[in-house]
Amino acid sequence: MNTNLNLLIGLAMGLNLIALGSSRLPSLIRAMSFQGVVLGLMPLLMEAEFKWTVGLVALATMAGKGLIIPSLLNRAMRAANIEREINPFIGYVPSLLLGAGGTIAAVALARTLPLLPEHAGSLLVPGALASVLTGFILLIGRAKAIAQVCGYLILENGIYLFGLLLIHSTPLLVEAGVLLDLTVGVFVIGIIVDRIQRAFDSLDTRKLTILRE
Amino acid sequence: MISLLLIFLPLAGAALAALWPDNRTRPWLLPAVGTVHTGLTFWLLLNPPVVTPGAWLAFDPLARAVLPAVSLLFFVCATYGVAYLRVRQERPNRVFVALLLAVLGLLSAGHQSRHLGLLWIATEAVTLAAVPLLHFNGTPRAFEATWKYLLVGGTGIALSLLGSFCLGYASLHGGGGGDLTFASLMAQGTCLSRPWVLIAWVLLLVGYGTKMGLAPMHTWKPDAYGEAPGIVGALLAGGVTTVAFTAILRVRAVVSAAGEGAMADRTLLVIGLFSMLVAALFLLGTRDYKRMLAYSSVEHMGILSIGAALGGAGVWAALFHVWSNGLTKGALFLSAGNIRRAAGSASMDDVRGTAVFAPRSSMIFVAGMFAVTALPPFGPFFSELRVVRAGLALPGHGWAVAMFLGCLLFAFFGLTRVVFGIVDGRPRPGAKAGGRRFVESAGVIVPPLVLMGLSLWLGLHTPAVLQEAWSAAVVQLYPQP
Amino acid sequence: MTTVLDLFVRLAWWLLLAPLLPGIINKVKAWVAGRRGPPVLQLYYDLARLWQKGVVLSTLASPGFVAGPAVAWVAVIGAALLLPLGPAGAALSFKGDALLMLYLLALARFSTTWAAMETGSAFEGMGAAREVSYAVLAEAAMITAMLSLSVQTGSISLLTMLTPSAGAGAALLAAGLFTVLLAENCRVPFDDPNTHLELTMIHEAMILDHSGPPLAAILHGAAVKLLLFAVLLTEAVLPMGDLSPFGATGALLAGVLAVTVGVGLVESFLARFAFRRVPLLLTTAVLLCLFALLVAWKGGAV
Amino acid sequence: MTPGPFLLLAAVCLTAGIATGPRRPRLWTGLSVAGTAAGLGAALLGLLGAPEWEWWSGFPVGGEELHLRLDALSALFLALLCAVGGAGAVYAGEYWSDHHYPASAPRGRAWWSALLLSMGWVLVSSNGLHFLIGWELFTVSAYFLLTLDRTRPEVRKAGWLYLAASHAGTVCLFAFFAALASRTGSWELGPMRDQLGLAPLLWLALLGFGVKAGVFPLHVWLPSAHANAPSHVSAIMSGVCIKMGIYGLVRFSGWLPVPAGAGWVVIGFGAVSALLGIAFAFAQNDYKRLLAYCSVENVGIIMIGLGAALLAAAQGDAPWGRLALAGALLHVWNHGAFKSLLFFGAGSVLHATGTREMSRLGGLWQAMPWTAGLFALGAIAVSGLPPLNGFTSEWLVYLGLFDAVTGRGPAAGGAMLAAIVLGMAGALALASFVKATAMIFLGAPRTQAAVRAHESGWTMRAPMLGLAAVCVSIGLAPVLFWPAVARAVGVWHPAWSPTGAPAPLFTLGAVHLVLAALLVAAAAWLWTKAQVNGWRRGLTWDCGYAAPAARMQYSSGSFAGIGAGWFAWILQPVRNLRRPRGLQPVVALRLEYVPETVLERVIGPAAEVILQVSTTVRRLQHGRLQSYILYIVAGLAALSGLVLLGGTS
Repeated sequence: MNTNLNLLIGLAMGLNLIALGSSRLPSLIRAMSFQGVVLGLMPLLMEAEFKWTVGLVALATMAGKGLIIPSLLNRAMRAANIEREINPFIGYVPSLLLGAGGTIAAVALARTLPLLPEHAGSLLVPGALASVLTGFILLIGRAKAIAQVCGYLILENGIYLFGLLLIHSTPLLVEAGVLLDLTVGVFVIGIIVDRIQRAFDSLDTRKLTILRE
Repeated sequence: MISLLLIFLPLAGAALAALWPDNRTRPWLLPAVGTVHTGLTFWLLLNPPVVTPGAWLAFDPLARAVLPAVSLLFFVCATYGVAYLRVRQERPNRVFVALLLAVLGLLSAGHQSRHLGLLWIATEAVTLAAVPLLHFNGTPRAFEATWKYLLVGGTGIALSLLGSFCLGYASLHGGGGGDLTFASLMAQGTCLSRPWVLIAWVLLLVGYGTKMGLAPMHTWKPDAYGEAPGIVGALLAGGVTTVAFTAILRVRAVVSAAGEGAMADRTLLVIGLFSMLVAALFLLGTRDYKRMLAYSSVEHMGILSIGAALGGAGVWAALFHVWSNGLTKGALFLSAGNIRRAAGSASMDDVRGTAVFAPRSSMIFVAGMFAVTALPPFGPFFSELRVVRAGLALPGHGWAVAMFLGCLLFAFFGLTRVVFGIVDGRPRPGAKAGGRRFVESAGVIVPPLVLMGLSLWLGLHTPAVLQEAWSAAVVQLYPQP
Repeated sequence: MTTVLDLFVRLAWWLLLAPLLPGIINKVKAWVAGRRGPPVLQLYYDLARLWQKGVVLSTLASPGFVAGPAVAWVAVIGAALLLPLGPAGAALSFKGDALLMLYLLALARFSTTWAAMETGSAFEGMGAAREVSYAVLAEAAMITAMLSLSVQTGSISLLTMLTPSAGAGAALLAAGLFTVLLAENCRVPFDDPNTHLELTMIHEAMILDHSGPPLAAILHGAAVKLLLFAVLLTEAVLPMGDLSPFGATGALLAGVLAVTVGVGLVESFLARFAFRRVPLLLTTAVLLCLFALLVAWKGGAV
Repeated sequence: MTPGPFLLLAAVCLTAGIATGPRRPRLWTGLSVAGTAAGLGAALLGLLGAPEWEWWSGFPVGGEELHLRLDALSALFLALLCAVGGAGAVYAGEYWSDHHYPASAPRGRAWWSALLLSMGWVLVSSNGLHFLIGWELFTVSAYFLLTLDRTRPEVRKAGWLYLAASHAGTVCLFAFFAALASRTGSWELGPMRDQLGLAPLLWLALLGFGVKAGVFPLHVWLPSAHANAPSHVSAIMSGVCIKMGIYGLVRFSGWLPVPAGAGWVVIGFGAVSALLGIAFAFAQNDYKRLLAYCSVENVGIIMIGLGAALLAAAQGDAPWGRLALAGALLHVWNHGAFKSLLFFGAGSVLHATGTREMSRLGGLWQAMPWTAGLFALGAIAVSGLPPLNGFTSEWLVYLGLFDAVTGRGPAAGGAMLAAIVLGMAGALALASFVKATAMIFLGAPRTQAAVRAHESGWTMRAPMLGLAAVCVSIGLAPVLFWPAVARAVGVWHPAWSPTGAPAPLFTLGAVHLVLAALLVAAAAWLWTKAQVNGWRRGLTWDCGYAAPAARMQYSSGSFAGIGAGWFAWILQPVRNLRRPRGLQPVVALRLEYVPETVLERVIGPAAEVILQVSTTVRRLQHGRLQSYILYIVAGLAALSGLVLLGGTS
């Protein structure tokens, strides 16, 4: 079972790189939502027999990360009819290199950390770290608000991955993680679509620099 | 279960406010709920309940040492809020009132939660609930501030969740049964897996430190405080930050139980001093008196974390400082809000001579400035002096104390520069809020005055019950083996 | 009774003898220049005449213009009375009288400069400014001299300070004190008492507007001050204590005469310095006294 | 009979003064006078041999129980505080009247009472925490008094400088008292000479109190503050407030063990302050700045005395230390008296003419003879001339130093230099005050403002007369005041507890008395003689120049020219010179202004650097969210580094 799980995690890590490399918002959003679905599947794989709590987590995750938020983002994109280019602060190639290097570093680092026997073989920790890193790179390196939201979501996927380590012992904590999606929901609905669009008629955060010092 | 009542009463109040039809009478819900809440907390302060060891939510000594301050601050701000919202008739206040009450409820939850996950959830919820409060003014500046608050704060939240996971995994790895109440984590002690504890500490410190506004994670603060109404600023500075601080205290207790106390104190000391330094440098140059308050708040968060790093006496002083700073800052935020409305701008460049057109608020503002820069006999003087004393009591902390005092000095320079800069002089002609004269009604003057009075009373005659409560909290955080 | 008598005798010595000195100086200068010069008692005649004259007061002058000279006169006489006269000792001697003497001279300076400033004349202002400024260095020199004397004798009372000789540092001290004497009494090379170019004067410039009795008081006070310094110098250098009363008296008289003649000779052979060189000379005086002090201190003779 | 009831009465009166001051000026004056009189009574009880008075109360203030103590040392300063405080209250009634300053006068009365109250509190409180409370309150109330006339920018500037400098000092005191408390385990103060571990703390105290005392080079705030404050405030700041710094030094150098070398440092600071302070004073053109710098000099004299005492105590309690300390403490009184007198005089000149520049005054003695006479008396006293009080105390300090020299101990060298410096400072003081009195009161009026001057009323003259009486009586009868001073010295160092006067003070007093009589007699005699001989008034001769004009008089700048030239290396005068050109020069100008060197040449540049750093750092908050998140990551990295760095616990 660990092998299947690792397969999925590998997939997620690959999606990180795609997200880093994608130069247009729609593709970024697609990568992110696909990663969400993948993450949603994982708990089911980790369980020998079906537990309804776990099922709930899986369902919520898939719904939230895979469907709702991406659709919100797409709607935002359309509402704000912004050009689809991402125009980054950190270029795509550097981002990719950073991401790849980060992934390798994550694997190396994860080896030094003590793990429980049942997690020994799994890629969960390196995967989590890699996604967190990817998320940060996107947050720091992208100008478009929506791109940053995607970055945040990937960061959060990393945390979710890590949470899976605890899903047996403390399911509640992991479920709590779902709350993060709520944050993103607030980002998207509360701020981007209506407000900033109206106030700045743009979603380019480079315009959001009135407040300084 | 009064501790639950403390949480659900405000939430119920929030629901009621959401349904309340009348924009003019709705604000009265704030003081109404505030009164009951404050009454309850002080009743609990006077006769503390017994805490069942495994409880996830309880009015434990730490909550008892801090929550009453938050509740008191909320109450005074609520009374101010009535007058304030009357001035702001033009804006619908349904969301505002409801969420203020919600914030109170969630704050109570955060202060009382004795469970890692629950604590995180409460903090998260407070963060989200505060969002609409920030852009109550509806200006583009306000939205920009909110956006930054959300993204920076959200990152912090995410990191603290990751940290919580790591701590959880440390306990799991140490053979814990997945019970993540702080009590049981502390009970596990050195069984906790050391690498995971270290990682967890760093992540949690950065995460909750972001919420608290420690440099370099403070960047959201000036924007948020600068653009939010004074009442919201007061609650953020005096209430929300304290949840993060108590969270750090609780985690620190676990870490030191795991035998890493020295490391934790070192990091706390360094980040605290760094925050004070950054704040002092910014205060020397800032030209906006509301952002000035934000930097001053960063400075005082630094003081708190330094206090937390200085052992039992230091934590005692820090808890004292939570009270004194929260109340005094409240007075500053409220009077600054008045001045902002009277002058129509928050920048030194276009505000002068507020003593002429807003004499009372200016007086309170100056007094509050002196109080917050440790002028006796106001509260902060005593708490900061105790921090210094605690630092000098520890061997090898002389440099830290010296730096601490130096930062206080430069912060003083900056604050006096800005405050006297706007208070003195001859008012600029025509710098008015929409041409409408701002009246310093009792409703907007008495609350900050009351807060100053409380700060004075806290300093001159610190109530024995509070001292006892703080000592009890110290015992909870530093259990004697 | 005896004390009263003693007091009168002293007063007589100081008041009557003092005006002789300027006369002697002028005689010496005349003799060097090969002139007959004014009679030795000239100053007595001048004083007598001035005392009878009326007074012209500047329209700006306050009563202080007249009070100033009186105060200065009394202060100088008081300082003089503190000084022991050879075997006769001092009229009054107590610990710290040396400092009182110095500060009485300062009081005299204060009141003369004050009186000078009364008239609002630029020349008097100039003179006063120079007087008070150079006094700073002169004061330092005097204090240093007193220090060396008290180190020498382990006392701060003039009577005991001046009884023995200044010991090893005597020569240095003598030179220093003599320079200070010239400066404090406004003699060449610091000042020229009988020039008529006001721009170059200190003391004379200060009294331009005085006349009649006040002027008499000033002149007489100046003479007493000169005598005071001469006596101080003599007693500081000569070992008065070791001599018989007559010897001591003789030595004192001889010393005073020698100093006076010395002043006369200096005035005839030296030209007045440019003002910017005056501080240099005074600093030299300070250093001389300082060396005397070091000699007395490290010499270790008590 | 204990001082307690008097102190209570004083406290009640002054508190009532704070309450009633703004509304009821008359009542306030009464209350202030009554309160200060009561305080003076308490002080006299303490000085005239009442046993040390201590009082504990169960009532906690700031978590510490009240502990008051009045011993001879604090009584000495309390007496000064009450004398000047009362006089100033009376003076202010006319000088800063509601009629002239309707806005600030009421505020001023309340702050005045607050100032007296808090300073008294500092003097009697015997608990570190309470000491600090009083200290800060008195600093702030002095600030608000100083800036009564807030409408004038230069006043605000001076006030801010004062506040900032004081806070810097206070920060040192925070450290000092906190360290004391953490080492002794309690905030209680009292003699603890045996706990040798506390010795290093005295350096902090020296710094903290030195700022308040205005010791060179920590004096930067003092000149502008004293010059720009209302004159009655300048009087109490210069006469009393800076003495609180001295009080702190004396008090804690007496209670704590003294680190080796402290005596040398103190005497060194004293010598530097005495010489440079008066050098700066001599070069000033603003008479209030001149008085302010002169305070630096007098603080220097006091510090010389204290330093000599410390040296003596370090060398087996040599008796000369007692003389020096007695002189220093007596000088505390004397300077308080004559400096307040001088500032009151300056105040009435300012009141009458509206200018602080000596080069715009002159000939005021005709318009305001009282002020002129009293100012002259103060000038003689401050120049340390017999027969007034200034000489008495300086004489004692001299005796201490001379004894140190004749004792040939290790301190002899320092004592020599100190004595010489003292002599030069004295001569410079004389020069400065001849200049000040002459430029203000003598000669011809230089401007219309000086012509239109008028004498001030009795409520302003009476306090000056009172202070003048103090100066005269300390000068003529020092014996009467000796026991008080001797007791204070005994408190400072029990080994020197009161015995007979070690110096012939009685003789000195007698000499002064005779001298004073003779001076008056001689002046009268000469005056009558002149009248008998007959006099006529004429134009100043001025070497025959027919039409002397006021502008031709020697100006303050030219008067100070020679002396200021010697100190140009530190004074750094800024000259603005335009020589007359051509046969008929139209314009010729020579302006000279002496900056506050330490402030403008040292602290100013340093502040510039710090502000540069601040500006650079503030650029980091440039509003770009991406970098904000980068900061978070950086913080994460840094903390991880910190953890791993020393992680091996």
